[in-house]
Amino acid sequence: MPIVHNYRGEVVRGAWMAHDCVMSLKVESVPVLTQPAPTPLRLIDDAGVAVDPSESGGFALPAPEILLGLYRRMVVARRFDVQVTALTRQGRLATYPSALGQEACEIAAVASLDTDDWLFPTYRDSIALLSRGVPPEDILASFRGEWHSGYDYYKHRIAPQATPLATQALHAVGLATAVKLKGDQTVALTLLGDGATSEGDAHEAFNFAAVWQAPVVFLVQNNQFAISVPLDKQMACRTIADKAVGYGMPGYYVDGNDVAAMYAVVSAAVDTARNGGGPSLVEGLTYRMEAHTNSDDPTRYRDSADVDEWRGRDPIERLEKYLLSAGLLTDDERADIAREAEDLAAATRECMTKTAVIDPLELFEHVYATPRSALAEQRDFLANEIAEHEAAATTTTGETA
Amino acid sequence: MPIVHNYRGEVVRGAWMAHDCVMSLKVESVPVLTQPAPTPLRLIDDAGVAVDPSESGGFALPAPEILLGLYRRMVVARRFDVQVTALTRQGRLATYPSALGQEACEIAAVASLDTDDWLFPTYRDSIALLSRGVPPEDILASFRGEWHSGYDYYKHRIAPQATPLATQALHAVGLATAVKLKGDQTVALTLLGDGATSEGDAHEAFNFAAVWQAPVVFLVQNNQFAISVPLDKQMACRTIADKAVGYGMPGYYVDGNDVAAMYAVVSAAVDTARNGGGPSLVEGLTYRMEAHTNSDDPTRYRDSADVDEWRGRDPIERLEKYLLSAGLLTDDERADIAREAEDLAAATRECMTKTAVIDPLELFEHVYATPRSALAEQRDFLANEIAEHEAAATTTTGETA
Amino acid sequence: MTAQQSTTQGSSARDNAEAAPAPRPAAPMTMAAALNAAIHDAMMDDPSVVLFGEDVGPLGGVFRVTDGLYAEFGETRVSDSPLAESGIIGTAIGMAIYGLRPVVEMQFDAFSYPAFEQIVSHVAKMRNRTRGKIQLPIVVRIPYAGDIGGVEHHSDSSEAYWAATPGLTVVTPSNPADAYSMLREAIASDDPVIFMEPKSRYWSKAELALPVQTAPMNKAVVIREGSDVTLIAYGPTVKTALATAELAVEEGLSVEVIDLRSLSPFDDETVSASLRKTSRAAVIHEAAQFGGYGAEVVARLTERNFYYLAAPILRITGFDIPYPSPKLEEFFLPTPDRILAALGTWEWS
Amino acid sequence: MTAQQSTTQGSSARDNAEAAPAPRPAAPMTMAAALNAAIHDAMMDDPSVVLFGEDVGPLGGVFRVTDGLYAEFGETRVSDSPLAESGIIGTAIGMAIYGLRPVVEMQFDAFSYPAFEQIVSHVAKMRNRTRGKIQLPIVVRIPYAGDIGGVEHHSDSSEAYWAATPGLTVVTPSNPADAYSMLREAIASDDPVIFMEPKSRYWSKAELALPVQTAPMNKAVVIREGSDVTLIAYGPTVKTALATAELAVEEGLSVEVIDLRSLSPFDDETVSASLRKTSRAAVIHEAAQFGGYGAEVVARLTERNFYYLAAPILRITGFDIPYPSPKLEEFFLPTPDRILAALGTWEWS
Ligand SMILES: Cc1ncc(C[n+]2csc(CCOP(=O)(O)OP(=O)(O)O)c2C)c(N)n1
Ligand SMILES: Cc1ncc(C[n+]2csc(CCOP(=O)(O)OP(=O)(O)O)c2C)c(N)n1
Ligand SMILES: [Mg+2]
Ligand SMILES: [Mg+2]
Repeated sequence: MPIVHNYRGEVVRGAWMAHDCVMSLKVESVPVLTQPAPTPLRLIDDAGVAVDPSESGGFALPAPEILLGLYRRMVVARRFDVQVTALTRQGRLATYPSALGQEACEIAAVASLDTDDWLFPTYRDSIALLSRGVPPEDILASFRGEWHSGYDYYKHRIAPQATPLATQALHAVGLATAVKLKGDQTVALTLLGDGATSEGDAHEAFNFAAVWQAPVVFLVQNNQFAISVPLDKQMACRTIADKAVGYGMPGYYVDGNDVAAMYAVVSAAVDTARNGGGPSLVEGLTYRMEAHTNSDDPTRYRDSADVDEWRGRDPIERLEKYLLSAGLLTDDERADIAREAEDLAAATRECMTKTAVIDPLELFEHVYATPRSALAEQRDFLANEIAEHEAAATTTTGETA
Repeated sequence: MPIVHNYRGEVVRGAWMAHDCVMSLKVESVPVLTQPAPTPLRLIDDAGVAVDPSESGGFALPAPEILLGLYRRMVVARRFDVQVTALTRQGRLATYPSALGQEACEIAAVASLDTDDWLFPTYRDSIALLSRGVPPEDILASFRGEWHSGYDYYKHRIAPQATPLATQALHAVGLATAVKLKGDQTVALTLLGDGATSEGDAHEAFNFAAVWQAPVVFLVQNNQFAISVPLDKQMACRTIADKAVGYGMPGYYVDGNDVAAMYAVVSAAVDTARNGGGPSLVEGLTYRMEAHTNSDDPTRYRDSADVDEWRGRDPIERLEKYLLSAGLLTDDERADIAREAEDLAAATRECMTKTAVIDPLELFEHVYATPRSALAEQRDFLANEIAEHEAAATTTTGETA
Repeated sequence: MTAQQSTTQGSSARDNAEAAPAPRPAAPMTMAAALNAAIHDAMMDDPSVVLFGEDVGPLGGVFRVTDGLYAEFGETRVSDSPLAESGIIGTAIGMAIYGLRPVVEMQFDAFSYPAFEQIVSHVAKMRNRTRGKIQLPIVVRIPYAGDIGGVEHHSDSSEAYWAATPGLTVVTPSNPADAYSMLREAIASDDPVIFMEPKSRYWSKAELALPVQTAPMNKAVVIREGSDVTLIAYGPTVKTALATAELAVEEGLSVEVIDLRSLSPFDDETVSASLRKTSRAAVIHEAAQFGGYGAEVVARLTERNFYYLAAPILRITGFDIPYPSPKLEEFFLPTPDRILAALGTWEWS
Repeated sequence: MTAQQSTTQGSSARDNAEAAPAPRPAAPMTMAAALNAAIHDAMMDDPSVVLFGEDVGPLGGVFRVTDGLYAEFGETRVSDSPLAESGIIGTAIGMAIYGLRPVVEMQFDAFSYPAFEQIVSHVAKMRNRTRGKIQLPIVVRIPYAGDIGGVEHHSDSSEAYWAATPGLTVVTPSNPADAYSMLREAIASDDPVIFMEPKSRYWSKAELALPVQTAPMNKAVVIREGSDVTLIAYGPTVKTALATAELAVEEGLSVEVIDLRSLSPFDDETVSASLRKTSRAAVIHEAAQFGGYGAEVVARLTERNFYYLAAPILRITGFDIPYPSPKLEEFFLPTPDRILAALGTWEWS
């Protein structure tokens, strides 16, 4: 375990990957990692076998009930994701970016947060919303094209799913800074993609967070693609966790398909933030199993062989193997989880049968808090137009009747 | 000297500060550094004494004639800088950002480049232009408010001095990439300030350069202030060189007031780039001795004590001490250098007596390569207006006569 | 903070803003000082108001508009941010979501461009995106326009970009009293406000007894009555318009001058009323003409008052070129002479 | 590269562009395919043309406009960049300084906003800044506008921002033939060109024998003759305008339709001539009306043709709100019905 001196002469014990360049790290709440970089931290291996503690960088395997909870949430989340993808293929949604294969990252993120904490997700992270309690119909409102976003942000403490890449990371840092100014205990966690880390906003977010020591966690889901662009065309450093060095915050390189490791590290990072230890960057190395969105064609840019290889590292199967071999998952339990998943899928299909009718005049309602006469005129104009069309329609039907 | 394995299993020997996180580094042309971070690399100490080779991170002290040349260029450059600052205080220029105290960085940068290489400077780097052969009147054109920029870019291979922070770093990367695509041997060097590294453009420039392995050198002059904002409000990592880690390029942390070290490191980085070794980030730790610009008041945000302390680390005095003690600087030589400096100062004052008359109609000439009738109309309008005013003026004089 | 508090973000601040401090004795005050007082008083009244940006702390801003606030309110409420405009706006958004009311500064308006995405895609759209559930009471202070002998990038006029963006409120004062009153109102507003400060007027003085309250910030004001022609100006060109009106007297021309104050929304009522009275109008701004804000002024006024117009509405503006260097800006800026000459091109039957 | 070569950057490319390949047999072709062919042919003719951006390589772009170019020209001339728009424009500037002619893509126009500073402060101003010594022959391709059922940020119309920026040339084709011809001309131009591609027209087809050369890209074209009213459209709304003209026939209204093609510069000659003939005009665009491009069209046409106008020039545009979600965009977009209704509001004496 590397020991280095920072320029104040203090001994600093480093975090995963970012070792000897980290000075803002509060070690109390962050277990010390000992594995040689850059093998990602893993607590349960591909075969579903628990990693020897000496290899687990000081992170303990989460308790059985936690693992069971993570398993349940992943299974349910995947069922939802698969269901929505199917509905999208049927043309029932405008678009849906699937998180298939990334359940460990998404669920670990949500499971690490308290109810008062805030989540800043992207278009990719619908299952994180689901797992934090957002009803399917509210999640799907935007993908169905009903409105740009459709859930209760303050109730769930979840910001709107961001589309402009990396922009939400700055919002998370701002919120976390406000928390600090007010002396609250809340933590903000933001999800980013590997590609998004190339945007200037990611850099500014990392840097503001470190300078302001904001209680924020940056969880980068490295699914190895930005639409069609592979990681090696995105960056030249070894891992995304390396980037933490340049901000003076701890960087963690974690097996993103091992929900046990993801949960252990993200919770530690959340604790660090909550306890005044400042921001952390966690990289979950995973893989995007589906197309970028339904309108994408991955065969143009990647081998199905790679996809198959990663299917073998499935985060759910891996944990399932472990739970079974450890005798922690009973058949009743599995049946119960399966039932919950199917009920959710049914509910999701069900909600798609109801088309939320949105009054087009609402288009003018929320642009400003302060009413504007010009907008009122335009609303009245549209109201008139609609009325006339309806009138025309009825007369025509009248005629044809 | 640290040895690490990158994730391809290759052994990678690292560079200053950025040790074990660097994988794209071509070591052949970069001496290996052994000093413990984060003492900046130094070849001649504050007292003007050469550092013991075992302490010099493998960098050799430049040859006497090179040191003498660097000394001459620094003295001459400072004389120019001081002269222009004086002229600005007299209100003869719109503004002038002085580089007083930063001569080692500025001159080392220019001295490390071949004539075919490109320099991408900022408003701060007028003495770098001077040292690369740009005539005083051409440098001052912009600060006198005659035109936005006033020299021959392709002759000197110097881009316009950039004002929007960090934007020029991307231009340098683009030019360097074009060089690579064409198979040329040119290198691009860009100057940045410590504050500019916080901008998203700096991040994008570092990352594009590393991914594209562009022949570019980023020289950050860490003068410890962004106008009034000190470094500790700008970043939380130990040094700016740390930032190189997150891009997979070598980062060098150098005493920016030791021109010998700056020259040794920057030349090595330029060689690396020229030999296909990709980009490097060099931090020169220095201090801004003057106000940010003439319109700034540093007493509002920093102690004169700090300024005095740094005056004691003056880059010119330091090298002078060394040269004298080493018997490399004769009285004749000094007199000759002083004469050159005074001649330049005189020439600079002289050029200020000539006011370049710029035809206001030129305002319409360069906006587009393709002529526009609307702009022609506007030019004619202004021409008319000017003619009428002159006519009016002459009649008035006529009357009063 | 609880959802309860969150959803009621701002309203409390508005109440506070109304509970203004006791009047102080009148004193001559520059626009810069009036802006400083407005921020100061808002921070006194409302603990959720925070201030940050580049050099706004100990230095007090490059124009000294935030002078003394760091000393008075301390690091937690007034801070120098890292040097990144997108970061400044992006973090302000997060703070606003949590219930703060950030007042941020873009040092010069050409330096607001790195923040363009955060402003246009989030500040402007967040409220609409969330069906009113999240509002962003952010004030973005932008020193703009030229006539200060500034080098390149220091004299841009970016108002056309912001005014063209639905979701933004864009206002600009032309005098110290409005500077104070409008900035107080902007900070108290639950809508994000782009607050454009005319650099060349920072040192203009007026006798003020604070807290002064002028017309609502979304209203245009007729600042000089006239009968022959309406000059429509805002920010730095209001002074030019008034000077023109003076000059016009000699030529027997009665000029009405309107200070728009609010660029978005546009006060159709006030301006159309004046236009219907005079039947002639010209709009004056520093920014280039093509696609500039004046185009909207001409277009909407012509649409609404076509049959009242005796002549086309003129635009007297900067040329369609980048803002010139200091020694040439005099040729670029609209002058009273140029404006009078333009009015002379009308057929005056 | 020598200063000699550098200072003559571009001209060689222009010559090359003129030496166009031999005509190919006519074939039905989508606008996307025509754009693809234009880039392909330009790269064939001029080795200094390079293409990069997000997903433009092996994927061929999210709209497949660059399909096959990576395979044909290889990594050195066609490459996927890291995901950063400011980086894309900023590096294109450096490449252009060295004599290349970069063609870059902003994946959707809301995603050009991170590059706003590089475009407005450098791409637009470099030539003027350097008194013509450095020119930037860069083409920035921007898929814009809506009507494709896109989620938020995927249907913006950003033309007003670019058109308001001196130094930029802004053009937009409405059909496959123009798409090919104008993109070839844009790539050959020594000025930076913002090339706006109407997404909703990508799949519109036409019979083309390449290389096709249409009117110069800075010219507007009367695409349908009429005598009663002039409809001014561009990009996605040209189709709408033509449909309106058809519908109008039944109402005995003879509608002339102009496809602007060039937003900056604006072709005053062609448009004013039409307006003086019909004495009535309306401009149609998707973008919000307030501060939109239509304002400039109305303002300059009114200034130049006031005494020829029988009625105010109308703007039929999107509302002053952010672009709506897919299920509501139909209410936002100008339709032939809405346009006809607007024309009906005129007094037709
Ligand atoms: C600023 C910006 N530029 C471009 C896009 C278009 N875009 C949407 S997703 C995407 C790829 C993002 O990749 P990554 O960050 O790895 O996230 P992932 O989709 O893999 O989850 C791109 C380029 C965007 N949404 N925002
Ligand atoms: C994008 C942008 N934002 C703000 C400014 C205003 N500004 C000019 S210099 C400066 C400080 C720059 O500090 P640093 O990068 O350390 O360079 P130095 O002046 O110390 O050489 C600032 C904020 C600018 N020029 N560009
Ligand atoms: Mg990805
Ligand atoms: Mg500095």
